[in-house]
Formats: sequence, C-alpha cells, structure tokens
Amino acid sequence: MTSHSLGRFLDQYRGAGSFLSVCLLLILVMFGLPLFVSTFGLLQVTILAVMSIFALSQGFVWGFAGIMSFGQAGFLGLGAYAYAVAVINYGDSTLAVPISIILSMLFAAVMGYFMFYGRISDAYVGVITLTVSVILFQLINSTSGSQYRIGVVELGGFNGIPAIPPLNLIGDPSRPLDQTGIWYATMGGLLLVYGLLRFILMSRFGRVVVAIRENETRAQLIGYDPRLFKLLAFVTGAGIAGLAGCLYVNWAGYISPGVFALTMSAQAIIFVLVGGLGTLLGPILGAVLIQWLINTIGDQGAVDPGLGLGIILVAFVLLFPKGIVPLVRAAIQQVLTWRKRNVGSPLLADADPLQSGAE
Amino acid sequence: MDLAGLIAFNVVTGIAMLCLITIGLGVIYGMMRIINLAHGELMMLGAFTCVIATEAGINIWISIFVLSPLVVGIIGLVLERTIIRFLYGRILDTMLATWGISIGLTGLIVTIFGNNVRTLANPAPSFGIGEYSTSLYGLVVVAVAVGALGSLFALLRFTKFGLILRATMERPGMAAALGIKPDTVYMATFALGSALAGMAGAVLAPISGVSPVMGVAYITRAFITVLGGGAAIVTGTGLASMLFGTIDELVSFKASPVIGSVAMLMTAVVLIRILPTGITGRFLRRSL
Amino acid sequence: MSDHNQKLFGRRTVLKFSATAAISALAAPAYLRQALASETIKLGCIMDETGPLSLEGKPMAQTTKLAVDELNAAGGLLGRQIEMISYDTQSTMQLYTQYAQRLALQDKVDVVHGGLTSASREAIRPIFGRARIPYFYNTLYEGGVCDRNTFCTGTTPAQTVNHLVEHGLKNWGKKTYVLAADYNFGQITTDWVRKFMAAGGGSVVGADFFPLDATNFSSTISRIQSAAPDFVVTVLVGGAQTGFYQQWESAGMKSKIPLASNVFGLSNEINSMPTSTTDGIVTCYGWYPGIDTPASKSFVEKMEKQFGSDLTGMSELDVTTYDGIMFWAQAVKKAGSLDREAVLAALESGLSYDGPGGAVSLDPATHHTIRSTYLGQPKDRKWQVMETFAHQIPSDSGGQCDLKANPRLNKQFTPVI
Amino acid sequence: MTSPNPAPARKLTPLLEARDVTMKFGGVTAVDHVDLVLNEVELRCLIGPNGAGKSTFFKMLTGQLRPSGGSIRFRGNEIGGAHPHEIARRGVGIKTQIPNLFDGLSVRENVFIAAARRKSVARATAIVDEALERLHLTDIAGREVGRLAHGQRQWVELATVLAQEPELILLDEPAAGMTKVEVERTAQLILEINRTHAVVVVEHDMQFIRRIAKVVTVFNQGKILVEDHVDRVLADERVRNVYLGNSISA
Repeated sequence: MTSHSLGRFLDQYRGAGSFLSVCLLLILVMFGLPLFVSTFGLLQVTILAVMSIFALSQGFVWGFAGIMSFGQAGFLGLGAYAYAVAVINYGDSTLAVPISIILSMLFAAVMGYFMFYGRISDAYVGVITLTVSVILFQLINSTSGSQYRIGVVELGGFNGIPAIPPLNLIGDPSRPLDQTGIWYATMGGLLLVYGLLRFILMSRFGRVVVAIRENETRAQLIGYDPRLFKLLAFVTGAGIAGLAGCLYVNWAGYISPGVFALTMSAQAIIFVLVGGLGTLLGPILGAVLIQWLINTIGDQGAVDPGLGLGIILVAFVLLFPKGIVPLVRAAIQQVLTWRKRNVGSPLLADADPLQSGAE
Repeated sequence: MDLAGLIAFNVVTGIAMLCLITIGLGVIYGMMRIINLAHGELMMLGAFTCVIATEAGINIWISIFVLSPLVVGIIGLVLERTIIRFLYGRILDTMLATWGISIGLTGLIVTIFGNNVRTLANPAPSFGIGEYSTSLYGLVVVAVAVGALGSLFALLRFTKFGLILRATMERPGMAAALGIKPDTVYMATFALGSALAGMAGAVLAPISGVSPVMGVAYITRAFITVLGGGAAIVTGTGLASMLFGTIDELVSFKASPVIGSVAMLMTAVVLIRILPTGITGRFLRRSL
Repeated sequence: MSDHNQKLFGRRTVLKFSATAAISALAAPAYLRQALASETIKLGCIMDETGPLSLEGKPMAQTTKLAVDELNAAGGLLGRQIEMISYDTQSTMQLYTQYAQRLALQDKVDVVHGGLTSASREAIRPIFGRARIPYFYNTLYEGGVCDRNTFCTGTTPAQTVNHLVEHGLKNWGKKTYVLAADYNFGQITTDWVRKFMAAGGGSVVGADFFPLDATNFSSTISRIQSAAPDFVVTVLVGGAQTGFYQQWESAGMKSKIPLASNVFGLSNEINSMPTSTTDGIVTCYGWYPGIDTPASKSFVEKMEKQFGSDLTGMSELDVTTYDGIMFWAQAVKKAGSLDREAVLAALESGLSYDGPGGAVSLDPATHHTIRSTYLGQPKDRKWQVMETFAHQIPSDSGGQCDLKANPRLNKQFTPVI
Repeated sequence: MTSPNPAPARKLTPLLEARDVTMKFGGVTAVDHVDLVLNEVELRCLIGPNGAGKSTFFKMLTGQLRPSGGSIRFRGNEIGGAHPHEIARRGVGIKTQIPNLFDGLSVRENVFIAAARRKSVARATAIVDEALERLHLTDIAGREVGRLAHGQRQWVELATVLAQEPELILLDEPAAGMTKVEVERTAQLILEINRTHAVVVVEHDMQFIRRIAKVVTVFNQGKILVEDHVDRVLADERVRNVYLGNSISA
C-alpha cells in the first residue's frame, strides 16, 4: 500500500467511522429513551428531534451549498400546512407525508429558478427568501374566512388548523401512532435525513455543490452550471424542511401561521451557526442545545428568550464563527497531531478528513 | 373628487413614511455595504425614547427631533465600536450579527418594559379635504421625509464630510489618501444611520403605536426599499418609496392592508429580480 | 405584592420540575409521582399574562388566583386544598398547545380554566377533550361552541351584539361598517353583525379585517369615509389594534361617525387613552366595574386589595372567569368527587348563583351562561351603564345545541346569513 | 524544440477564431476590435504590458465577460457571450491569473471535481491519479488547498485544468511566483501538453516566452500590436518601446 492510498483509505475509514457512530448514537437514543422517559418527557424531546431535522435543512443549504436562506421557515410552514390539509382531506397520512415534502420542493424549485437563474447575488438571495417567507406568513395569516378552504379544510388564518390527526401506519388510517410512535417516526426521519445528507455529500453531486460554495467561478470554468446545482441543493433543503414541518404538525397536533414567522427562520440559522457551519452533526447539536435553552429561559419567565438568543448569535459570529463542532474537531485534531508527532508516524499527517462532510 | 384628494394624500403620506423608514438603513447600506437587520429595532428604540421622554414631561417635538436621534445615534455608535467594526467586508456575518442585535434588543426591551403596546397622543389636529377629513400629522410625516432627504442630499453634495463619504463609498482607499481613516468615516456613518432610524421611529410613533416587537414590521419594508432603490441613497430611496408606497396605499384602499403589503413585497421581489442593482443601479447612475 | 411573588415562586418551582422533566422523570418511579399528585386538587390556568394580549390576560389570571385563594381560605374542596398550576403563553399561539399538553400529560390537572383568543381555545380544546379534563373557556367570544367537555362562561353575540346593533339602528341609522380582527372571533362576530343588521332592516356596507399586529389604519379610515356608514362596529383585539381609536380621532372622525364595540374597554382603554378618544363609544358586556350591586362592589374591592397597583383595569372577562371557577367548585361539591363524569353531570344539573354581574345560571343544553348584559359607554374614565337586559339566553346555536340530549355533539355553530 | 509548424490544420476550420472582439467598460475600451485565429494543437503566447487587455480577452474567451461586440468561434460555433460552463463543456480550460481553486477542499478533491464531470468515478479517479502524479502533487494530495504555498497552488490549478481534459488550454501567467526550477518544469510541461492540445499562454517572463514560444501576439492598449514568430517579435522596435526596453533585454 502506498502512502497516499493509505491516506485515502484512512480518510474514508474515519468518515465512515464518525458516520456510523453518529447513527449508532441516534438509534440508541431512539430506542433507549422511551424506556426511561414518561410520555410527556418524550413529547418534550420529540420537538428537539423535529428541530434537528429543520436545522439539518438549513445546515445543508447554508453550510454546504453556501446559499444564505433567511426564509427556511417558509418551507417548514408549507410542509406543515400541506400535511395538515392532505391528512384531513384523505383521512390517511400515507399520501400526506410525501405531499408535504413534494409541495415544499416544488415551491422551492419555482423560487430557486427565479433566484439562481436570474444571476441574483448571495446577499439578495437572503433578501428574497426572507421577503417570500414574510409574504407567505401574511397570506396564510389572512385566510380566516370560511371561503378559504382546500377540500374540507378551512385554512383558518391566524387561528390555524386544530385537531390534525397524527401519522398512521402506512395505508391503514384506523391505526394512528401514539406519542411513542411519533417519537419513533421523528427519530426515524432524523436518521433518514442525516444518512441521506451524508450520502449526498459523499456523492459527486454533493462534492460539486461544496466546490461551488468554495469557488463558483472555478466550478463554472470547469464546466459545471452553478445555477443548476444551487437549485437542486435548495430544493433538497426545502424537502427536508417540508418533512420537518410535517413532523412538527404531528408533534403539535395543530398548526398556525406562526411557523412561517421570521423567528423560526432565525432559530434555524442560530442552530447551524452555533453547532457548526459546514457540518451535519453541528446543526443537530445546535438545535438540541438552543431549543433546550429557549425552553429553559422561556420557563423561568424573568428574561425574554430573545435577549439570550441575540447575545448567543452575536457572540458566535464574533468569537466562534465556525461553531462548536469544528472547534471541538480542531482541538481533537491538534491533540492527535501532537501525539502523532511524538510517535513519529508521518503517514497520518496527510490524512485530513474530507473537509467537506466528515465528522 | 374629494375622495381622490384624500387617497392622494394617503399615497403621499405612505410614500413619505416609507422614505423615513428606509433612509437610515439606506445610509448605512449605501456607504458601508452593510445590511443592518437591527434597523427596525433602532427605530423601536427611537420610539421608546420618545414615549419615555414625553411621559417625563418633555415636549413631544423636542423628543422626536432631538432626543430620539441623539439617544439612538449614541446606541448605534456603541454597537459599531463593540460589534460591527470587527465584521467589515463580511456581508453575511454582518447580517447575522445585526440580526442577533435585533433579537437581543427586542428581548432586552421586553424584559425591561414588558411586551405591551404603548401609545403616544397624536399632537396634530385633523383637517378636511372637502367632505372627508384626515389627520394633519400626515403632513408632518411628509415634511420630515422631505427634510431628511433634502438635508442628506445637501450633506453629501455640499460638505467636506459628504465628499469624504462619497469618496469612501467609491473606494475605501480614497479616504486614506485624503488623510482620513476609513474607520472614522464608517463609525460616523453608522451613527448617522442609527440616528435617522431613531428619528423615524419617533416620528411614526404617534401613528403606529410603540411596542418592543414593532421593528419586525419595518425591517422588510425598509430592506426592500433600499435594495429596490439601489446605490444612490437619496434618489434611490425616493424613487423606490414612490413605487412601493403608491402600490401599497392604492391596493390597500382597493382590497385590504394585508393584500396591499403583499402586493408591495411581490413587486419588490420582481424588481430585485429584474434589476439586481436596484433602480439607480440601472438608471440615473450618476445621482446621489 | 407578596401574594404575587408567592404565586410566581410557586409557578417556578412547578416549572423547574417540568423543565427538567426529561431527566428527573427518568428517576422518579411512576407510583411516586402519582402519590404526590393526589394530595391537592390541581387547577390548570393557561393565559396570556405577557405580550400584546396581556392587558386582557393578566387580570384574568389574577382573578383565577383570587378565586382559588378564596376557595382555599374557605377550606378548599372535598377537604383538599386547590393548587393552581399556571402557565403564561406570552401571547404566542405555539405555546398554547405546548403548555396544554404539559397540563394534560405531565401535571395531570383536574380542570383547566383559560384560553384568551378563540384561536387559542380551538387549539387547546381538542387536547383537553382527548385527555378527558373538563375545560372552562371564560372569555367573551363569537359563540356557538357545542362540546360536552367545554364550558363557556363569557357573553356571546346573541347576548351583546344584538343589543349594540339595535342601539345603532334606533339611534344612528341603517348602514354600518365593521372593523374586525382577522381570525375566527372577528370573522364570526362580523357575520353576527350582518345577521342582526339584516334582521333589523339595515345592512353592513363594508367590513375590513386586520392581523393582530396591524398598526396603521389610514387606508381603512379613508375607505370608511368613502362608504359613508351611519355607524362603525369595531371588533378589534389586542394592544396594537387599539391604535385605531386614536387614529380615528386624529382623523377628525370621532365627531362624524359614532362607534360601537363588543371588545372596546376590555384592555383598559378607558384609562390608557385620552378621554376625548374614548368617551361615547357604545359597548355591551355582562359586567361593568361601575355596576352598583353589593356583589359587584365587593368583587372590585377584593381584587384591588389583593393585587393593588398590579391590577390594570377590570372588565367582564374577570367576572366571567370568577363565575367559571365558582361554577366548577359548586359542581365538585355537588358531585362529591373529581371524577369527570360526576363533575360534568353536576355542571349539567342547572347550577346558578349570584355573581358580581348579577344572577347567573349555567345552561345545561349549551354549556353557556344565562346572565344579564348591559349597554354602557365611557365618560371621564368611568363606565356609564345606559341600559340593562336581564336573563339573556345564549341562543347562538339557534337551539341546535342540546348537549343533554345529544352529548356526543362536538362542533361550533356559526350564523347562517 | 521543433520549429513552428502550424501548417497542417490551416485548411480546416480553425480551433478558435476571434473576429472584431471588443470590450468596453463604461467609457474605457479594454479590448478594441481584436482578431485572433488559433489552429488545432497550436501554442500561442500573448504578451503585452499590464492593462493591455490580455486578461480581459481571456475572460471573454471563457465567458466570464460578455463581449461588447465581435464574434468568438470555437470549432466554428459561436461562444461569445455564452455561459462559462457552456464554453468549458465545449473544451476550453483556463488557469486564471490568480490561482482560483476550491480553497476549503483537498488537492485530490479539487482535481477530482475537475475530472469527474460526465465521467464514471473509476475513470475520474484514474485521471486524478495521473494528473497528480504528472504534476508531482501525490504527496500533498490530502492537504487543504487554501493552506498551500503559492507555487504549489499554481501546480494544483494546472492539474485541475489537465484533469478537465480540455481541447484548448488557456494559461494566464503560469510561471508567476515560481522558482527557476519550477519555471523550467512548467515550460517543459506546457510543451508536453502542446503535443496533444492547443495552448494559449499569457506571460510577462520573457525568458519563459523564449523557452516555449513559437508564434507570439503582442497586445497594447486593447489592440494587437504585432503578431509574428517569437524571434522577430522580440526584435521589434515597437514591442521594445511598449515594454520600455526593460524585460526584453533581460
């Protein structure tokens, strides 16, 4: 084995190792937690998992594709409303789930085509996504008359849609999931999304997406059409947000235009920023950490959660713009390199993990 | 006919309000290429300053035109020195940081004053247009907007400070060549933009009410007006306000305020798509 | 003040427990938690105590506290003390479902009083229905809810809006314009106005709906002027929308077109706004602070004594909240247990009592209250009662809601125009 | 090496044919009615003082700038104003003046991305291995490109251009910032590449030009000053004047 192929082997091995350990951890939590936690406790952690999926959508779009979406909540909301409308109309969640994902993706495709094929610069993409999510919020918020209905479902405007049935076993509406079932479904969704994103990032498509983030001009000069790749990445992210929306409704049993609000988009951005831009584990950790923090601050009532969130956001931008996971990873790497130097193995020095997607 | 007069008055007031909302953001964006997402909260602070000052017995006009700009200008200065200046040249990071400031300021004011709406008595009487009547305060808003745009134009066109600002805008190195630190120019610009935001918030307070979360309602509007207007601050803000303000008011009158606001935002999205550099990025490039 | 602190402290300890639920719940065996739960009777309160709706919500939470303290001072219920578990939903819809689930699943309360907007009621009503916890919605609303598990003690359009419309038709003219909050309360109430106007030979010439954060009413004021109605009915909710009244006055409209409202005054407007803005706006409620009966006066005194300067304006909402808790307490005593079926049966047995708003009885068929309502208007920061309507029936469901005969019914009846 | 012999393909359509190409920025004309014809497997050097319009011309060839006027044909197809990726797909590769790479990715990944378009992973991997070997980059294949020295980055960019397997290779100052040894290696490499590919090189280093050049085109103030065999060009009075005699004599 030559030194460089060993290096490559180690790259892949380490990538796969961390991937497997994260999966294992998620599976452990998924099946372990219901043994110890009450139904209400499960309800509390289910929202953390939902937010993790939402954070992964933002993490992929922003961290890997370099698209600054300030309106990711728009897709969360579309997915949520699509699920609610579909599941009540069909009386069965089997089709409602794909509908919620696909609707978000279609909307993102139209919006993405509009933005990326119009040579709109990065900051303006932020503006447009933000504006569109505000438009969605205002529109849905003003649909409270009984004339605004899709099938049998009144959109309800500010009121939202109450009493939305949860997921049922595929094809069998007579067997809805209970709280524990929804927990499994949500964690299953999280695992699926995590695995899917890891797969995408390993694939050529994912590598090109990352390359375009790194240097759009170079990618173009090589022959890749950045508009297409950005569009596809944006649509993928929207689909994931749509799934998160669908699971969010399952968690809450109720949906209101609040899901479209700017604070939701802001939260996703904070999750990613705190956890680590350009990683997959980061957004998950960020979501769990920050959501838990919001709940805790919100509960004690003396200080508005916004104050804490704002300070965290500014502090991370100024002090740790890369977020927790890369920070920890760099620290670990430093220790490893130091040890290696002492042991004197030159082979491993080149074996940086793939910068793009490994944790 | 009278009705047309009333609607025309509303449209002009709407345009003036949009100008006022936008101008502070426009100064900061135009000069520094920083999208200040805390702009709405700076307006909120201006409105709060005004409410607290008038409650303490200070004359409302002094509160609006002296205290609010002063207080918010100083707050802007502090923010620039402690946070923004470390992020120059990183447009997305400044967006994130100012968003953090925005959320934090809202949270701070909620924590101190509670999340309630306060009202400020309207200091102007009403007047009639034929058989219709409306508040004279609209004229105040128009006058302030015209005054603010005019003085900004004069500042840029006729003063040394304006020359330096324009030079720095063209090329950051220029200011250094003139013997002025770009750092100082940026600091002054951010403070000026903040002060304008503070004044705008105070001027609009008697119309809109004052609450810690009021900033959100303004930021998107200000944002799209700045980007729609393009590089020339005075002309761009003026033209974009005219376009968006007219659409908003007319559609609001015909349909409803929500549809009006949606129509305005849609126009903005389409405009930014067609003219990514804004109206003055394409036309009237030499204007200020 | 000390009472208030105590309440906060109590709430925090409860919440500290719940915040760490994910961890601490692991440790505490199920039977232990059950044992702790059975010591007190748990009354859940879910209310917007902060945020734009707090002007309405906070006094209601305070009233709940007052009522629970009174009951406890009188020895509690069934020999047990009542523990009030209160959550502040901060005027945020998302928090309603979150806290409702917490009340139902974790705190396992025996009854819930709360919910301010109709939107919040519709969000949490199904949760308590599923959890089989009796739910009291004590806010005046658009009427028509027909659900065996839910009791509504606030006034409804059939008791108030009809009188406002009659007053308008008689004194002002046949054309009206409605401004309403854009959610089910505003929409359905507007339909009621349309129905009552049509019945009286008048018409609604225009209706505008606003999101709760709307602050600029200039285009609407122009629209109203161009429609030239004889009077305007406002169904505007929350702190932001109260800005309308000042803009109305500063546009010089106050002297031109009269206003009637079934919401104005609920958020302390008569103290927070200039009298020139508020005086003369005609309203209709189940209670006004100025009502000159011993029960009414003593209620005001008790509230002022307990909450002092922390109390910001009182309204029908506080009285109906008080009524709701008293009816529940009466039913528990009568049932002799906290069992849901027994309590519901007792509630449906035709309870009545003399509350601050006069004689009130709980209608077994609709689960709404039969009570007196009053027409009133502000003058110099005081309410003037103009007219009294005794024994008002909550007939909003047009007789179709009879939960005694048809307990499985669960829907909201809306006006048919 | 061998004497200039661009004859064989002359009768066929030229590989690249620029006619009347003009680029105006506001009031400034950066490229002014330039004609340039390049045949298959030709090596052409472009020289000229800074600001003469060489890089602007390159940018138009690769689609980074849309010409204000004129036509650019690649194998007879108009490419003027086409998107950069479309031009790249037709077989034009460029090493830009300032190394232009995916800084956050490793050397191997950079080259892989270039190789992988429309190819199987196995084939792409083979190309990457070959390119890395050829440019002596194998030892630093795992390093992050953003952390490499300038010279190394130049090599990486060359590797990505090769891995792309283009028909026409544009090199903007390939020898800038290199040591003497590296310059020599670059020269050899270019000549080697030129056996199978057409190459256009922009360079200031006259020694380097002498080492590789056959036909040289001289740009000055947006126009072509002269186009001829390298020896004659370097002896030309006008060219000497343009360069103020500095580097030519070196």
